[in-house]
Amino acid sequence: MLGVGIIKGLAETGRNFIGSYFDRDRLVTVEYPEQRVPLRENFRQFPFLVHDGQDAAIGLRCVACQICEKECPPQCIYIEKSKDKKPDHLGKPQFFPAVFNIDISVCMSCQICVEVCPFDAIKMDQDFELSTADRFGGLLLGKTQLARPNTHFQRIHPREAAEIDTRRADERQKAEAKAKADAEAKAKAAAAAAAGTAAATTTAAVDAAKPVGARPAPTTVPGPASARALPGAGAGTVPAAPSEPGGQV
Amino acid sequence: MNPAQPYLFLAAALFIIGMAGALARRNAILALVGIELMLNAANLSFVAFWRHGPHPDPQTGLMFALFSIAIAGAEAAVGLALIIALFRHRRSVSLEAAESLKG
Amino acid sequence: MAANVDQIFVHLMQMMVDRVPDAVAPWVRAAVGVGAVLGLFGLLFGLTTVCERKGIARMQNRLGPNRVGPFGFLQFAADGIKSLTKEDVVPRSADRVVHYLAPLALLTPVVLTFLVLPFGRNMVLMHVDTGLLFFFAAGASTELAVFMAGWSSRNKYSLLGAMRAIAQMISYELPFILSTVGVVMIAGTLSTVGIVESQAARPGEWLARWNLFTPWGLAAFLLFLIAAFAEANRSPFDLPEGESEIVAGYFIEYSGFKFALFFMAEYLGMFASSGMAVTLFLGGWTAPVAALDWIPSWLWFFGKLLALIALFIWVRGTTPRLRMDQLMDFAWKFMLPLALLILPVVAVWHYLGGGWRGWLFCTPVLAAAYVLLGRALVGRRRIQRRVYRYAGEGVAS
Amino acid sequence: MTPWFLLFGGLVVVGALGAMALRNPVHCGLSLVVTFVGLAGTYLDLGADFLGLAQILVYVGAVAILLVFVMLLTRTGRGESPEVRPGGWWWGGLVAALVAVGLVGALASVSGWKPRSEPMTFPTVRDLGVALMTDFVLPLQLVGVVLTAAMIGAAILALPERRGGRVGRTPKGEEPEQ
Repeated sequence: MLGVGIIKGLAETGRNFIGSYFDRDRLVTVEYPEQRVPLRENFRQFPFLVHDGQDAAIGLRCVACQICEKECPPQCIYIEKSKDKKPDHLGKPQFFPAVFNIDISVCMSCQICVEVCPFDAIKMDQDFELSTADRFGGLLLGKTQLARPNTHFQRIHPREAAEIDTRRADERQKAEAKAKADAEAKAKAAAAAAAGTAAATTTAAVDAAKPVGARPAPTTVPGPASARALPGAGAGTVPAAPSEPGGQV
Repeated sequence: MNPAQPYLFLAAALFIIGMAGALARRNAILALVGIELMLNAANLSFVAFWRHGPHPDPQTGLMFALFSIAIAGAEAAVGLALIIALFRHRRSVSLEAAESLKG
Repeated sequence: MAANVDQIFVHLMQMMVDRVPDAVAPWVRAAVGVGAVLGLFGLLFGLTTVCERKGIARMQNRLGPNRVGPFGFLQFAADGIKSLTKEDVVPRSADRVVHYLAPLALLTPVVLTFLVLPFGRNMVLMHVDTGLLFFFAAGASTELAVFMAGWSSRNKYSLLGAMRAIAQMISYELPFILSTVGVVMIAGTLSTVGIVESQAARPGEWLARWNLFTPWGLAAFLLFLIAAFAEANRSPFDLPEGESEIVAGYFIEYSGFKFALFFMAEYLGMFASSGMAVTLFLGGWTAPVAALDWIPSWLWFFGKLLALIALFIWVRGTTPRLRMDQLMDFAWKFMLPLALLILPVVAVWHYLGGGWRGWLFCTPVLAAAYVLLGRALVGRRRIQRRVYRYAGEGVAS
Repeated sequence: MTPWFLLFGGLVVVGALGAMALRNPVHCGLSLVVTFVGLAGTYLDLGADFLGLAQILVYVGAVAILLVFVMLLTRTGRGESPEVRPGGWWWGGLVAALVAVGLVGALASVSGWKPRSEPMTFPTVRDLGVALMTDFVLPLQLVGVVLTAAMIGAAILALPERRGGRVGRTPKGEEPEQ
């Protein structure tokens, strides 16, 4: 009969109304700024730039290949390549971004930049509280504002970060092994070819190892300890260890 | 000067404005508006006579105006329906569009 | 003592009027009365918006506004300040004069309707012979303001919204007015005060003669209430501002204070309709049973008014929006015939003099009409349980 | 002459002038509403409460809405033709002026107006109702017939025509004949 449905509906909402005052479990909402729902690992919002180590200025993984800039559907990324090169974690000399801007008022968090990046240099952040009082300057983020250490990435997306870190560690080990092999081969060849002095061999080994260990200061010190200095040089790429408190943001 | 005279002058002004508009405007709807104004002018004079006239009857003037309002409603409905019918055939509400009705 | 409390506002007004010279006394009386009503209902408007949001939130198992002030009850002040300080945007191609006048043209008649509502014993601002007609005349002029707002914005959606609103208001105006005619027939007057007095308990009776306590009164009350929902553009009849289709209807292009005026006019219209429903069917300021007469009359009125407003909110929290054709079918095929049927039923009731004979005749007639018209409206189109091809229980896996 | 008369009379005249002289038809319709409101106020001022409110209810609530609705229904996309017929103001004004001269002359020359002999008694709504049901019952019935006929006639006129010439609903998806 006409009207029965409405009465049933009214009863239902009435039950909800009264029930919500007696049964706290009914209320599913969270009082946001004070209470927060823990974010899911898969929650993604706005990209950031990953850097190894503590210093964003030198640790950025980005090599300014500009693939993300080209792929970005709303074209919110702007990159200027550097003139000179810096060695990356494998020791290869690479460009680095002199300017890396993302206009987050344009960005739609589509994650395409992350998909296309071959260097795992840009990843999605979880920071969604990006409002600002300055609507022109405050929404254009530069290189330094975008940079986050790898430890941050490990914290927000642990699974993916672990995967990437092991891959990068493998790559680096291979590169190291290759470098060592090369160096040994070279040393052997040098030793075999000519009656070289021990000093000369050491120099060659240092030369071979140098690009890898170029970043942190200690490795630039030439010496017989150069091979030992390598793990310390790539500290940021090693999965976060408890003994490394400085990386937490 | 009798007390009804201002109202009668107002009614006359309303009637004349309505008449000029009804004769001059090209839009059939506005011609109808002019006719409505003329009807309302008549109503106003009925009420003015009812209020200030020497006639002792307490109701006739009011009744006349009341019936007139009812008829005006009917007139507006039919007139506007005619205009819609005209518009459907000629795609225009201009009075000249209806000139083929001339003999 | 009880009589003094009952008439406290009347005495206050009289004291105020006595202090000024006779020449300006009527003006003072009018100004004070209108000011009191505007202030009171303005405050009620603010509190209603908060209560509505909180109430609907609770119906949906949410918390609702709870930040500003104690339990969030000052939210309306924050909203008001916000709307006052917002930029007033007028579309470039809008018809500026009409666009500017529309909110005023909407608010003015709505405020005027409060003049004839009796808030308590001897508490009516304009005691006229034609109160009910005044109410409907003022209510009818709001349609034009809606049209002005929709047309002057030069926006497709606002024009569509205005057209919908006008079509809806005109359709529901008929049952809105017709459902009150029965009350007028029984009370024998169009004066709102007279109608309320006709519903008071006669000396020696324990039950008041509210029109709600009769079969035709109950039917007319429901019709009036449903039509009032539609006239106030409230859910389930809020098609004119259907967010999912036409964004906000006729007031899309209004911002800041003008938008607040529209909002306010809508709520004040709801209050006025509720007040009129109280006056016509719930006995106005009278107590339901004679034993409760000691409670001041204005408390009765406002209590009933608040109850009806709560009902409005409750229904809004419950019902989904109708479709346009369902809306029109309901007005013309269900409410109008029922409203017309009520008139002869009331005549027979009056002829039989009420009592058990009246009940015996009126109840079956109205119930039969209700069932038959309801069948005709929804009968054959029984909604089947929907089977989805690719989801749900009905899928053969 | 009361101040109310001046106020409402001014509204009536201004509204009527606007309704007849403004260019945009919708503005004309809205201006017409001003006239109707002014007239209703004048009726109230004259003591005809019921009539004034009925004026608002019928004219503002129904006729004006109908007018603007029809204005919107009959809009064409192309530019509006000139609003006034060629030479329209000339002979329209001429006829109106002649009528004006006649009316004003007649009004100004009224003489022998007898003042009301007894004080005015304003009929209540009840009196009006009783009168409608007794003395005026035949006109009331006739008005009912006229209104019904007009309603049916208007509905039939406004319904789209069928191809066969019969009146009724257009089949779905078919535009009315143009």
